[in-house]
Amino acid sequence: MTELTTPGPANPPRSQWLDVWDQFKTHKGALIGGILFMVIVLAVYVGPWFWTIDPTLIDIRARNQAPSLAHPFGTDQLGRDMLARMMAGGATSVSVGITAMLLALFLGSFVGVLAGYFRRFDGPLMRLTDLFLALPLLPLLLVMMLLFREPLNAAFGPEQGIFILIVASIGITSWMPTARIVRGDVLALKEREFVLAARSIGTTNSKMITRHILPNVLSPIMVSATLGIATAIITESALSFLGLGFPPDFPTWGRLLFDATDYLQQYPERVFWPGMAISLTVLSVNYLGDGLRDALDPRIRGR
Amino acid sequence: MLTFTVRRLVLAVPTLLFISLVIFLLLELAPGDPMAQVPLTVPPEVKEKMREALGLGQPLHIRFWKWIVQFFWIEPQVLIDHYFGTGFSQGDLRVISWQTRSPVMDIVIQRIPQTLWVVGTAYVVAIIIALPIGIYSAYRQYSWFDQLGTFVSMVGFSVPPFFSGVLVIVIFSVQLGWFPSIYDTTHQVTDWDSFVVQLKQMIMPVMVLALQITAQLSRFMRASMLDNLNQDYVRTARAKGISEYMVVMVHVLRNSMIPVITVIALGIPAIFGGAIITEQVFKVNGIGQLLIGAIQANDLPMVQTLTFIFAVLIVLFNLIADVLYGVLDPRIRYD
Amino acid sequence: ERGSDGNVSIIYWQAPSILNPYLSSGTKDIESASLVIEPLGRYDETGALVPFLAESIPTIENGGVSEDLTSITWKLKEGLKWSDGSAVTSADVKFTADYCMHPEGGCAQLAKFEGVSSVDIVDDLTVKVTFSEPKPVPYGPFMGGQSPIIQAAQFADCLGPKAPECTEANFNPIGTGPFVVDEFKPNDVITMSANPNYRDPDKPAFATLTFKGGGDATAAGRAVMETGEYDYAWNLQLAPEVIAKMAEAGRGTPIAAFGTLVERIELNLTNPSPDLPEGERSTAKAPHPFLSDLKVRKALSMAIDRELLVEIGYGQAGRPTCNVVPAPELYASDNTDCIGQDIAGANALLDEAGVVDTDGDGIREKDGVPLKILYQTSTNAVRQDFQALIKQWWSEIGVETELRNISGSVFFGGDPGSPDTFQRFYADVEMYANNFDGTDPESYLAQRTCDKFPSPDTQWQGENINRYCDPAYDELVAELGRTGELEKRGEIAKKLNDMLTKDSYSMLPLVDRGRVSAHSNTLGGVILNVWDSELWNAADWYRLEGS
Amino acid sequence: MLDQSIAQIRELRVEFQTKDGPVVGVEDVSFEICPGETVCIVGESGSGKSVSSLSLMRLVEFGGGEIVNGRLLFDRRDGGETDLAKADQDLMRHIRGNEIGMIFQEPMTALNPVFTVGRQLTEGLRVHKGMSRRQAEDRALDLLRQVRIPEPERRLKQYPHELSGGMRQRVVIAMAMACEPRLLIADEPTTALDVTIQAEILALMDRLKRETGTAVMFITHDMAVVAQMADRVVVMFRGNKVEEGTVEEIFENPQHDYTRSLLAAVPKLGEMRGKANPEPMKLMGVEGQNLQPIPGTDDEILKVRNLTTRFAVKGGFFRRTVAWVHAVEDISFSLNRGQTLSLVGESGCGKSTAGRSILRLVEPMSGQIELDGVDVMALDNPALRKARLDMQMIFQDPFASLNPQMQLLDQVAEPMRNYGIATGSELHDRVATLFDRVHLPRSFMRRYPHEMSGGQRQRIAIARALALNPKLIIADEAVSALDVSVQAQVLNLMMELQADLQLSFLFISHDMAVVERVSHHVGVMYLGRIVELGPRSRVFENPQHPYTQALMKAVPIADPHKRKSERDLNFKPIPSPIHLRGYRAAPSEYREVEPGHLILTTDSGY
Ligand SMILES: Nc1ncnc2c1ncn2[C@@H]1O[C@H](COP(=O)(O)OP(=O)(O)OP(=O)(O)O)[C@@H](O)[C@H]1O
Ligand SMILES: Nc1ncnc2c1ncn2[C@@H]1O[C@H](COP(=O)(O)OP(=O)(O)OP(=O)(O)O)[C@@H](O)[C@H]1O
Ligand SMILES: [Mg+2]
Ligand SMILES: [Mg+2]
Repeated sequence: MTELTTPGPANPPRSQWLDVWDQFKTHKGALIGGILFMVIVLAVYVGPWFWTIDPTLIDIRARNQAPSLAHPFGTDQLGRDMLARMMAGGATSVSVGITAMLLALFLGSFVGVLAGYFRRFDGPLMRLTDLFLALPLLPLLLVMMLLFREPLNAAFGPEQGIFILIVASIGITSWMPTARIVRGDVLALKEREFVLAARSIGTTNSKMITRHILPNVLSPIMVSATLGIATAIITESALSFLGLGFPPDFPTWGRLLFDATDYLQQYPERVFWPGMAISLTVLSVNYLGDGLRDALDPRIRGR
Repeated sequence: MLTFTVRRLVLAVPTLLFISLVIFLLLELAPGDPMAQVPLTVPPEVKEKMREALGLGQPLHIRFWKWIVQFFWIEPQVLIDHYFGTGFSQGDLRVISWQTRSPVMDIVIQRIPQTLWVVGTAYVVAIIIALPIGIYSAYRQYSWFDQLGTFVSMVGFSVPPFFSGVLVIVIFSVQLGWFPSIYDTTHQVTDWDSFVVQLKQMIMPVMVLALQITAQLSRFMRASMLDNLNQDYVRTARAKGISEYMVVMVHVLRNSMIPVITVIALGIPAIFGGAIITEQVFKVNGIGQLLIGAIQANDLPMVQTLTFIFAVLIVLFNLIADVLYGVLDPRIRYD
Repeated sequence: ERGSDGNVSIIYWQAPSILNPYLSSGTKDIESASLVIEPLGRYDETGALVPFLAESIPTIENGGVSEDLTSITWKLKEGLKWSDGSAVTSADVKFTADYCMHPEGGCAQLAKFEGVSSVDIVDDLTVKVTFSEPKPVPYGPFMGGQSPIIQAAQFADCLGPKAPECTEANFNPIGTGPFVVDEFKPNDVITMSANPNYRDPDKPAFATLTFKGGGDATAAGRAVMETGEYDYAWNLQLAPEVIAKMAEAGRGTPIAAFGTLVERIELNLTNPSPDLPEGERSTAKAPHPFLSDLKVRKALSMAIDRELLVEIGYGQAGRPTCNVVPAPELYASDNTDCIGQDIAGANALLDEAGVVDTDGDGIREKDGVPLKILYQTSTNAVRQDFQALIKQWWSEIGVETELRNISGSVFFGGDPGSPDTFQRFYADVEMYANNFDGTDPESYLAQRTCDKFPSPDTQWQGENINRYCDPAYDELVAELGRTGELEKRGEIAKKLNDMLTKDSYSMLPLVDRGRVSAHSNTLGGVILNVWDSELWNAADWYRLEGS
Repeated sequence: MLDQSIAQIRELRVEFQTKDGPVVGVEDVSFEICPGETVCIVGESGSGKSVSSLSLMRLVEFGGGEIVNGRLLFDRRDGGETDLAKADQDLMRHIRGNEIGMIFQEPMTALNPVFTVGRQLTEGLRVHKGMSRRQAEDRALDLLRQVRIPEPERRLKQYPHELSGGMRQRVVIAMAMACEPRLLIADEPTTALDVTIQAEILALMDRLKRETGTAVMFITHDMAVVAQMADRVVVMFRGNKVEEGTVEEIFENPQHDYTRSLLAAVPKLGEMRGKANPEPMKLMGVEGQNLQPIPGTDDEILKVRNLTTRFAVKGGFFRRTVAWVHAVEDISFSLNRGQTLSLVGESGCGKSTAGRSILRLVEPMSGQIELDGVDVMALDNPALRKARLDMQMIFQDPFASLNPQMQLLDQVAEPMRNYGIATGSELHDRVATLFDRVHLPRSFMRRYPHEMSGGQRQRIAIARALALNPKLIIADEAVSALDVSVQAQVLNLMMELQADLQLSFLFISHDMAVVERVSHHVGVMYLGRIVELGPRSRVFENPQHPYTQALMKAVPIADPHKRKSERDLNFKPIPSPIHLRGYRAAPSEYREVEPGHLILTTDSGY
């Protein structure tokens, strides 16, 4: 005889994040990407604890050495250890990537949510977004560099100062796509009945945004986030190339790569390391983003 | 539709004015000096003289006004004169570059051909490559082709052009000697042989640029195709007994192209803006190189004009993309 | 034979933006223009004067320069023609002077005409330049690449404020040089062809010339030495090993020559401390707490290994120097005592001076002020390598160094509002390179007199960067101005040089920077000249046989 | 009978590969369809109806399904019998559209939005019949006439979004009929449509079937539709066929338990005839049901007078208001404590807007709303928020009205948190009690909406509405999206709550049968106005307004003997509610035909 009562769903109740993790695990690329990214992050931040050579230490007798036990990645034209420089550079690049992304993300989500949620902010905020889109990145960066470098240097010291500046300039010039996407999603969400339902049970606007809107736009935000890290790292390296980024004595992957392209034929490994590091990071982060998007999208997760 | 377009056009005017003011102020506020490249052997008094000759002594608002007039009133007249042989702009002061002491616009116009040749071709090539890749990747989601496409496009996305550019130069120019490493902007295409020469010198910069654009576009195309492949109308089309090729290439593609086309349209200002790094690497000397050169030399009129042209293009293509969206998608009609 | 050797191509990694040296002082502009317009005389590769448009170089001996040193009379060669076929006359020469000396013109080469009171036409081929006071070296106007003769007819309407508007003339000047401009694309490329009216009927050997600009030194070097696309590449500021590697490819040869450009460290003799009120900071009112001590300065110099600096930064294109005036021979001091590095000696010197580490933090103190140095320079890879090295050496003598670099456009920009200009010198030491124009160092040495301090009163303009002030020095400079005899001038100049360097250590010359260019192995006749335009003898270039 | 069947499905088993392993879509189904016959497949959602039909078209493969077992014998037009399960896609392409036509559920999405109707209609013709463009267009025009679309010439050049839902569905039907297929598969062709349009479409299909002799495989979950259409019925339950027979057999003598419970759950129009008060439905397999009628009270809790809500249409260069959508126009009614007032009407007539206006979720333009003595229209924002304590809403789509990212516990607790009514363990207890109230196990509290079935989700929505102990609940199509059996359960639950808690419901629905079951009073809306208002029994038994009468006629009745024919039906399309600025809507005036039974006398637009 057939059972007439409806059985409950097969899987037991469980936390949403476990679900996300389950879905994430099935995405092989994302898993590898995630692990790789973790390894890179560990290497650049924790690495210096184990590889204690000072990246700025000049050992003039050991110039331009090929990889060896003493210098696994070789040395540069002043005899500085490339491994140490790669780690120091990575710490900067990855920090720039992550912080610039966070800043862009924050700005983008903030503007996007405000514009999407509050009708009266929509027009002005979207015009603002247009304005920023129309402002060409390069001159803007340049001007910011020139304008704020000094006060920041004075307030935070030269390295922190320029770091803040670069992060801010990358962040400020790259939040617009996120804002647009988030706005679009919020506009669509606002039409969903659960928002109306929440309003009818007396949810205030701020609660509405934090409880209902934000969690539901998380997935596009996360994707922007992973893309943002990659773009920020690449933008930083492009800035170094144009001579607008960190000062030359301050290693970043972009700078190391740029400096090494002159020596492409003599010491190809010097190009290889930073080039590899940038590509790997971007790749891993992109795969991570792909996986996260799938994992965070309830439509896909629900399948 | 028409009202929408006109409305947006009219609204664009204050936006542009505001943008121009912001650009102007930003650049004016930036420290740095057009005299910085003058050798130290030139005495300061002489430098001061030169600075005055550039009109740097005047107050800000006067210069802004002057620039606005020159840009919006005189330059268009020059253009008209150029095409119709009239004499409206006779004797008017045009926007003069500090670096070359010649009208900014003339140089910009001079640079446009090579920029379009290289960056434009790259864009076209990228589109031609990216769309099929995106379509096929989506149709065969998670197949090895899709995986490979994803991987390659992400690598393409992650390699900075100053690296890939130098790499291809070392391989193809230095080691193999196939292509020139320096772009010859004076080269004229007159016959088949010279066309081959042009092709040769374009291949490397175009490929380096196209790699990046392809990477992004194909991802877009794939996502858009995926969205549409699961739609109900696809099932309806199949139920009609239409061949799979027609289903994908007619029904799905047409719908998927709508967002992609606007993305492509929004990318067009970047063509005119040039590809700064790639131009630099291959010495294409297009608009991008002009801009970075002007920035380095603190050639304010040039930087202002270029950035503003760029802003105009972005605003314009934003509008075009919106209108296009309405044209392509019958559901969206602005009124 | 003229035009028999086809095309020659030149690449400059800085692109020329104008072909009128009077409106631009950029080397790229002056040198590209030198193919088209020529001065009356040039300096050759040894720094000697050779006549170009002039019949001969006027001197006191041949009567061209007046005994009282207040005038010089130039005589043009006969039969000279502009490229448009018209004759070159003394009116053109006078016009050139009028053009540059116009009060509203903003002429970039005005300094060349300093002290000129009048330029008079004596006859069709003769002009006389009169100075308001005696000029021992009267070869400023019309001499060298910066001061070529322009055609009066072409520039007649371009005087004063109208100068920048004459785009056609500025981009395509009619000249007497071996080539004429076919097309000028600013900041990109110039195409030229042989001047049909060039004075030597057999020259130039090349029918056409391509002058490409832009990119970077690496690419330029590569294009000449590795791929062979270009025949001549200018100023390859590259790491020595990169150049060596390129030369291995066998298509081109790097060539080097030395001028007067000296990379140096300036020691601030005034106190740049931000604690001082504005107006006293980095001015004569506040002497530097420890750099005002000669022994400290000397110790800093002794700690530097200049040979290593050269090896790393310049290779073939540099040599260690202890002089601000390293050339020409007549003026160059034989001072070499700073070359060898002596850390121990420097430490001993400081100990002896009582500048010792009193609080055990590894940094010496003088009168309680720790030797912490802010070391600034412009942003440039080689300079940052230098900074890193020197910081390390100084740390070995108990001096702590903070490094800082500033974008060149700000550092050298001279903006009185910016705190970062090299003149303002809000740092303890700074590094840059400087040289003098032509072969005579008089005005260059005169920059270090007491009255040339940059200060708030002068809007921070002034050339005495390190605020060195010695009445004896000022006196000697004045004497140099009164001396016409070459031997004597040389002696005084050497003395002045030594006062600045080995006597006072107020500045630490590091490297005598030469210039490296490269030419294709098939290009003959290249003679690298650092005293004038590198392309000064392009008329003599030719294609080598068998290639 | 077997040898003349046009299609036979034998032991069909279809599986889907998902990440949790294979899912069986259809377990074991066999039936056949004869020429000229309509076979209805019924069963609740997820029972495998669509999968069976898609298998027959071999379209399941594109959705990731696989026919693992069974045969699909199809009698080709040229006489040969083919096993479609083994046919290759080339052959299938020839059969699809040509010999088997298919109509899909969602007319809104079944058409490609970027091609004109004409283009989509002619496509199949040109592929299968090798027609030229002209010929195909002529034929398309013919087809559009056959399905009785007004102005067929114009339609050809229009895009799908320019047509109404009913017209779109007609286009889809025309498309499926284009090549005169021998078998027509209709997968819930009317579920998304209004009753009036549904009636027309059903009649249309019936006529076409008769005229062309096509066999029809009709998929639906609506027993009333089955009664209208079917010759034979196949009942499916969780991937299996549980019963098969002629309509009469199935309706009059159902064998299987499931069929019986299904039939019991269907509210039949006219069932409540003669009863003054609503009473819960008798359900199969539920013990100890309280089937007492619910009388309610006479104590007025909600009074609405002259409520008008309009939406501005902006346009022109300055984006000024150029016109108004008159969504709700001058409606008045009142509702008593413990009673239910239903608003019925076609899609777009303003039911939802009326409901939302009362809660002031959309701002009304004018009118009075009085809730238990409180003048809702006069409240400022904080006071309004307070007032919403007394009135709550349940929305149509149980999935859309729950936040997919929140646990059920939090969703139900949210209103109490918002008003700070309870915290900590008290809150938890109250939520648990609410779960009990709506008959959900407490263990569900930590689940997410996507882990629940549709009926369970709607219970959560009800629990959430109950959390604040409201006096009034506005149920906006609260059961429309649910399967009949689930719908019956939810309706019963609502009535139970009403009886226990003296709740008042404003019940919004387009389903006349449901409305008849639950309401004390009924208001029929048309184009923003209430055209007829009165006690349920009077309005249903004695409809006076012509629109109400037409509506009643359109409702399919779950009785195979009461079929309707196309001729009975004659609906005008609803006129546009958009009027230019400056248009003055006339006030609504009513005539009392019986005590409390009002009829609109002024122009309603019908
Ligand atoms: N693409 C798919 N992937 C996985 N499972 C599927 C897929 N399509 C259908 N199913 C499963 O097959 C079963 C039958 O689905 P089917 O669509 O035939 O139901 P139905 O009877 O048509 O329901 P409804 O009335 O809701 O349309 C369901 O359990 C469903 O979950
Ligand atoms: N936010 C809005 N802006 C503009 N017009 C609207 C808005 N909401 C509803 N309308 C219009 O108001 C009219 C009534 O809509 P409403 O949603 O109340 O109808 P309904 O009777 O609930 O229909 P359904 O049964 O389809 O839900 C429709 O014409 C609709 O297009
Ligand atoms: Mg179905
Ligand atoms: Mg509704």
